[in-house]
Amino acid sequence: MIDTFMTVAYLMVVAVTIGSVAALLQKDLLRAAFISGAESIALAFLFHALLAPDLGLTQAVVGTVLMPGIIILAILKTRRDEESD
Amino acid sequence: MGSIDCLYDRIKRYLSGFFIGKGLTDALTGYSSGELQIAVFLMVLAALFRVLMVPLGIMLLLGVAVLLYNFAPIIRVVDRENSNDLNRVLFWVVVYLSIIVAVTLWG
Amino acid sequence: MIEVSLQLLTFLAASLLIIIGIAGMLFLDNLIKKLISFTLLSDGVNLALVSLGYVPGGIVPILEPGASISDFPKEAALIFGPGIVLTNIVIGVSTTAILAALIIMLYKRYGTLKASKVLKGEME
Amino acid sequence: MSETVVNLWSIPLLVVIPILTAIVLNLLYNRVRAIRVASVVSAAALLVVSIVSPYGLQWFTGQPGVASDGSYTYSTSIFSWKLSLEYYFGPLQQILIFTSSLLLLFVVVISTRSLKKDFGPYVAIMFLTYFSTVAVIMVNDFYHLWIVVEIGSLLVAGLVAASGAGSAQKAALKYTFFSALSGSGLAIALALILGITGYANISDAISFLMMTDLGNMYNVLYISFAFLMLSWIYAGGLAPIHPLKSDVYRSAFPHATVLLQAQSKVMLVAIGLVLLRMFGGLPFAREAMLSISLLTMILGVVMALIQTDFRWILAYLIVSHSGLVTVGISLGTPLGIVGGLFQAVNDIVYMSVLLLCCEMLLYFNNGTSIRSSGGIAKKVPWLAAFAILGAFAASGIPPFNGFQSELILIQAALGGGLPEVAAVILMVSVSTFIALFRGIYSIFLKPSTNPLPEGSESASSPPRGMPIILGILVAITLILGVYPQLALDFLTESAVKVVYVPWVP
Repeated sequence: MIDTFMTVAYLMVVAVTIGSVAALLQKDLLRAAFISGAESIALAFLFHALLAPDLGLTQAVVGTVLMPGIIILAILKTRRDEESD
Repeated sequence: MGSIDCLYDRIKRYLSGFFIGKGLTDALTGYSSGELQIAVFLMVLAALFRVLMVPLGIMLLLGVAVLLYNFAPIIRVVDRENSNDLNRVLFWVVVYLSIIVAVTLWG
Repeated sequence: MIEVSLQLLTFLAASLLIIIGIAGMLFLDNLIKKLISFTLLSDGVNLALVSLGYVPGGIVPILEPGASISDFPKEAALIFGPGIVLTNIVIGVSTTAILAALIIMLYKRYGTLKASKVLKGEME
Repeated sequence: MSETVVNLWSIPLLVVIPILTAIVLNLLYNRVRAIRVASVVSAAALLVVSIVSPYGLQWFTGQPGVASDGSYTYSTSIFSWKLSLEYYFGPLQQILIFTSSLLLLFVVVISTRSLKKDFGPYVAIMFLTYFSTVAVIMVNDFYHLWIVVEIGSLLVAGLVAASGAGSAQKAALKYTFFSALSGSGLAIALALILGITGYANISDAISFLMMTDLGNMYNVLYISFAFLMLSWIYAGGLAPIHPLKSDVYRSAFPHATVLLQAQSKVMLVAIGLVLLRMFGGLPFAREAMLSISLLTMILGVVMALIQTDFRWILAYLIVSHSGLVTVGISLGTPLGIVGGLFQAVNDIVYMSVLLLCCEMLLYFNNGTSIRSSGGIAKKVPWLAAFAILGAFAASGIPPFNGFQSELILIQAALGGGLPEVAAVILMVSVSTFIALFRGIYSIFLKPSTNPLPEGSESASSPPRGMPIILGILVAITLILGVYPQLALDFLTESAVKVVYVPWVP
């Protein structure tokens, strides 16, 4: 049981790293915001694995709802695609 | 003809090349005094190394004097490097931080 | 299979996040991308702080009824890091909000999100 | 066990009144008279509290004190002064808070007169900036230090962006991006110090460092020193950050810049003293601080020399004089620290005189550029007189206060065996004179070349009472110049404590 927990934790470490790179590589800013939100879920799980469940809850709420919400608001008020020139 | 006159002439000629026309008097005062200020400051900074070793201070002082004579109007460089471009500032901050960390860890 | 400790791994992930965040803030040209890089940077700092307080094989630092008080300081994870992280999350949200507001205002004024056009250094 | 822990009544007032006022002003959104009355009354109350308050401590949480052999104790004699989160109000705090309260009162009077609409939130941000100024000088724990520096930098961005120009918004965005970096660095430094020493309280951490041999952990201490130093540079606008900070100074309204420069100088003093108390014994720590200060002084004053706008000249001069403050602190001798603290007080006052004169130029002149103006001395003689007096004070000419503090700084540099530093200080004060009088001559004294059409600038009349405010500030510079002992009495004790008993707040 411990082993599955740790395996998931290792997977989450990989997910956080890949998610952060993937978010910055997107051309579509809205998708980048969503991916950064997904990366926050993995981060919240890592907090849980690192014996800080209260922070896991906070990060889950703030990182997946509030932060991407602010960023999406900014994208909707400006523009969605990245200018290329 | 002493070298001081030559340096001054060069600075003045170079600087007045930038300001032909209306702004000549105003800006030229500031630019030439800024240039002298930077030169003196670099020499003082070189002299400060006498705290570590006296010959090192003298050598650095002479070296700075020669360099200043060669690259006379350095005020343009200072002006350019002080621009408020975010990336340029970040670059200088990274340089600073690495110098501080390196010096304190090594010393 | 070589056993890699979770703490080391999360430290690695945190430093990767911090490096990716700083590199994104330095090299990406889009203001929104810079904003996302900032959130990644603050996530990385949070992860580093939380994993500082981790005790391998420890327990959650909550004293449950019936638990032994004498063993608690040895087993419980440290709470200094998480205490800071809670504040850092809040500060991160408020900074993000201010940055987003400024980006919206600058977009309305200049019509572009390119940092090389908006944040160009101006020479007098 | 009979010893009781007594909290000082005035510290909560100093912290809570600005926050409450800010909330109330936000709610009052656009009712001009109500905002005016509420803000002026509140600022006056803060001024009175800062004058009449006794000295003391305010604690938030308790923790066991650590004894010299590393064991914990709950004895009251230690418990009474070793508590984790605390604020301290002493002589140094009193004089700096008094100065900022005075400036807050003046700035509130001016801004409620000069702005026409939507200024409830704007004045609220001013009160919060004052709060960050007051709190950062009183804190004695790293946790509050970090929070206050973060809040302060966000407020700077808000205050600058409120002036509405495009360049101001750009400056605010750049500054906030950088605050993200340095705030993260400060959080890491805080975590490292907590990890090494186990204490958030600065006094506890210092006594732990003095009692314990860290061994290999010294490297970690150096890293945390570097990050704290980054936030010091950032909060005060020292050398590598000075382009961003001078951007901030020149694109805010000049009356807002009065508060901003007071805030950044107080932060320089507060974080600088913490650095000195905590890391002063490390090799190369003071040298690193000193080199950054020297670089800031020279770069600031050289950039000020080549500007052609009075606002830009002032912005770079503020940066350069921040370097004067930190030179004194980083010399590390009691005399040097006294000089640095005295310079901070003087600097806040005379730069306010110059900035308020700059604010008046926006009413009486067509902008603040050197080239497009002239002949103000004929139109508004009192303004020219105040500007010249302020410039005299800033460049260290005898009967004014700048002279006294620069004299102490030069003496301290000579006493510390560094005559080069004294030479640089002299160069800075002379160049300040040149830079200021380039501006003042062409704006005030030079005969007007292109006379403005009469009445074109009278769209908004200047706030009344401005000569009185400027008069009070100039009088302070004169009094401090003639009787420097008035301020030195407040500062000497703090400086001596920093050097000899650094663990005492």
